[in-house]
Amino acid sequence: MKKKVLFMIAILVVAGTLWGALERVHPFGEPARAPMDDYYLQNAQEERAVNNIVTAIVFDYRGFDTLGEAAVLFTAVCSVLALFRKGGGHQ
Amino acid sequence: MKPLSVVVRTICDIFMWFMAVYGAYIIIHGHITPGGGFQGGAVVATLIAFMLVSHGGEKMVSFVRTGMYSAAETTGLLLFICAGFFGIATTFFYNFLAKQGGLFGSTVPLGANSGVLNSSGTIALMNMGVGLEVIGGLSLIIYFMFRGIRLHVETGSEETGHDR
Amino acid sequence: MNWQIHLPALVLAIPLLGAFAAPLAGLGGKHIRNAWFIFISVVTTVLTMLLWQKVAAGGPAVYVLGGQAWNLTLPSGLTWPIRIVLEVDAFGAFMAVVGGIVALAGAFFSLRFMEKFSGLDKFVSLYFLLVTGMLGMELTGDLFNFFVFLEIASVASFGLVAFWRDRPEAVEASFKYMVISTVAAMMVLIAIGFLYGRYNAVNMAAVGQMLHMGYAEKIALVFLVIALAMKCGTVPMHMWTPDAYTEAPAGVTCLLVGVSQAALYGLFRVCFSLYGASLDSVVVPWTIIVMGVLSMFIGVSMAVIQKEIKRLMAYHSVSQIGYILLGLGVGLLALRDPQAMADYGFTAMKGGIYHIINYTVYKGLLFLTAGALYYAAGSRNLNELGGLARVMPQTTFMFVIAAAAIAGLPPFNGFVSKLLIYESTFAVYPILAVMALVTSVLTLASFVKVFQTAFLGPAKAKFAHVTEAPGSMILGMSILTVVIIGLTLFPTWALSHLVEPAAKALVDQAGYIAAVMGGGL
Amino acid sequence: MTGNIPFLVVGVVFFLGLYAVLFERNMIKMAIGITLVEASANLLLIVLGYRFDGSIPVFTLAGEVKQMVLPTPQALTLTAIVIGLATSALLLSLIMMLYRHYGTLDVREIRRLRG
Repeated sequence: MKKKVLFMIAILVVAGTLWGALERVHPFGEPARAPMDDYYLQNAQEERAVNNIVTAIVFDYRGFDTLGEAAVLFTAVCSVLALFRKGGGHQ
Repeated sequence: MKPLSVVVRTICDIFMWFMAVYGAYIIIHGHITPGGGFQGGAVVATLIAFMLVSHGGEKMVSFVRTGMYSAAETTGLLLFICAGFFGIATTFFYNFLAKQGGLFGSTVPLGANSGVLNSSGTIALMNMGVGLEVIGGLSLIIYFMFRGIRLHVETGSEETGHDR
Repeated sequence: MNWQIHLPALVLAIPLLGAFAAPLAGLGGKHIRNAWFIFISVVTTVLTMLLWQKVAAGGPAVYVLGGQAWNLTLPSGLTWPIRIVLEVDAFGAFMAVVGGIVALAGAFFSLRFMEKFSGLDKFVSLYFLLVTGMLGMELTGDLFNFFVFLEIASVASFGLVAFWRDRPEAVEASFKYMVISTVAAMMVLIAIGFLYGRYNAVNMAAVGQMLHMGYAEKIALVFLVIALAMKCGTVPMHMWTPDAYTEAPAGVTCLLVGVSQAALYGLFRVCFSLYGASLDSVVVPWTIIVMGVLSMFIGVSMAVIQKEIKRLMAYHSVSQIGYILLGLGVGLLALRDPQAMADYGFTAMKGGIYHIINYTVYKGLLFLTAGALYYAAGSRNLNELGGLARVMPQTTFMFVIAAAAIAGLPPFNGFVSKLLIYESTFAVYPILAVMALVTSVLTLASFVKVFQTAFLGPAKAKFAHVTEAPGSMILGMSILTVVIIGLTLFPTWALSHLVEPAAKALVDQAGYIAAVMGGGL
Repeated sequence: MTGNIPFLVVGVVFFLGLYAVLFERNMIKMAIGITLVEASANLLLIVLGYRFDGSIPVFTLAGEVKQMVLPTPQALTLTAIVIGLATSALLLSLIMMLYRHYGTLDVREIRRLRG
């Protein structure tokens, strides 16, 4: 029990450190400057004829990431299928 | 898994098709409303999970044709990467359909509007590709993980490398 | 304008297409699938070499994915990139060539090695995805894209390590690797989040240009260094390395060596190109040096006592990673001091980078020869093996070459890179060079032991039926042997054409940034 | 100070996940820990992208919009979520496989590989 309490205190201390680091990133809710995101918000609709800015980023501006993400899902499917395949054994 | 009561089964039989249609809606309208291929695909793939929970494993295993889902997955992925390859006249992944007037080629008014379905170029195409892939992939994961529970009963052959 | 401008994207897209279409090829039967496997591997390797040639001739190559033009990194009037930019400088192209070579060798080897098992469509898909992940990490110029490729490589390697799923050890190794690797990847993501929050950019060059060392940046650096060191298997976090390398099929182990190099590449890209000049304290270089020395020493001392041949080699790879970390850590230490850089820093960097190609090639070859032994004799236990030189002369020959190279015997390529590392680290702290020498001696000792027990000695009746490994496996091994012999015969060419441009590109943070940001601002 | 509570939540969730990964003995709980770490990373990205009074970055039927929240973190999070899902599926499959081989979920008893 005592050990667990000590762990909790340690965790809170380290979490506080991370909190401190995050506070120095920028205050919550007030990003200091966001040139890239403002560019998307202002121009994506015109450039790519799309209403949903997030989709514009996911499939156009950062489309290659999404290809990679689809590849990760495909990888997981392949791995699960390989794990639970019906063993052919020695052909 | 054992089947649940008749009430649950009936409700599920009806509502899982609504789920499928709703998922398809999310996929197709990915460039207009919140959502997209992944989200819609995940919604459609819950159909298999519904089936597994309500009707039990036997029914699900007999219902699912893995070949079909594999085909959907591969088709979706190839559609996605080919949509990228077709743009290579400019750059790989170039959105060659947007604002060209043809398929998915109309423009949208700026600012808040009610949305144009036939817009956004390859974005819509890729949404559909990813949607197909996610439907196939997640259904296959659910199916194979369920079948994995019983795998040791089904198979006797071992694949342990070259030494045993 | 020609098709070569699209090379950086094609190098990633072709193996990805290969992976996605592998289920289709699998429908056509065994021969079509094998042909597809070899075809895509060869094409990928050729493309990486063309890319290297292009970069060597024309400087850093950039490629804007989905942009209006391939080189339009900054759309009109902007001072930050808005799209994913692939950026390949000499170091990245060098790493891609190394990765391409081991991928090809592993593919040829796996053809016969995996033949009798089921699920080979999945194997081919996963193999290509692993290749894609490795090459993607080495070619991308975008932090989040790096994370995505890191995940592709990780998830594919979990699947491949556990491919012999009826082997409890394989699944266990995969699970261990997965726990460590996923936590590491999430730490990378959190660090990327920090940098994104500070600078509103995820492009490495853009972040590198704006970076000012602060508290949040320091935490991000700590996260990145810890996570990537975990991924490449240095000592405090090396638990997964021997397990995963031992249990993966041999062709995959050969590729996993390349993947660990990609994580190492990420580590140095972060230290040199992302932080670079703003890295004002000596804490990070010394951390890397200490990790390197510990890896060298602990890795080799664990290796000496191993009984299983692949596990022994896996511990040696922990120790060899230590050499690379030592060399490049010394280079990082000298980064802010031009005098020190000229005196010993650049030599150390050359040694470290030369050791990357040497290590990948001979370690890949060693794992392949171990796989050939395992395939032919059906055992990996050194106490059981013996007298195999008579029946497997070609494998023995290649094993001797690789073992001599890893031990750093004078004419071989391992000697050159180790000599560069000894020379330069001696100038920093003689004890480092002494540790490296001791490690080298112990490496030699343990490979002499392997050679003697497995290949020499009286022929055992148990292995009377053993024959030489099949042709495609020999072909896979001989690709790597040819590379080793080439590097041995032409060390000066390799140093001046392969290694020196890579080392220069790694040091040149301004050049890396200018390739994307256009030198303006 | 108190306005930054979301950042504290990120830190707490991250280290709870890390605690579970490091000290739990049940593999399922380790898997939960890993998903917690993933959740904290996703939460961090979302939190970084929030702007006070910002609406979602979708123009369809948006009405009068003053400003929108940053869209990039949302796109990054979508990618990270799917990656996390893929990893969890594979992790659970591996645990199923381990359970079949060893007959236990206790990670201390799964140690054939050592030394």
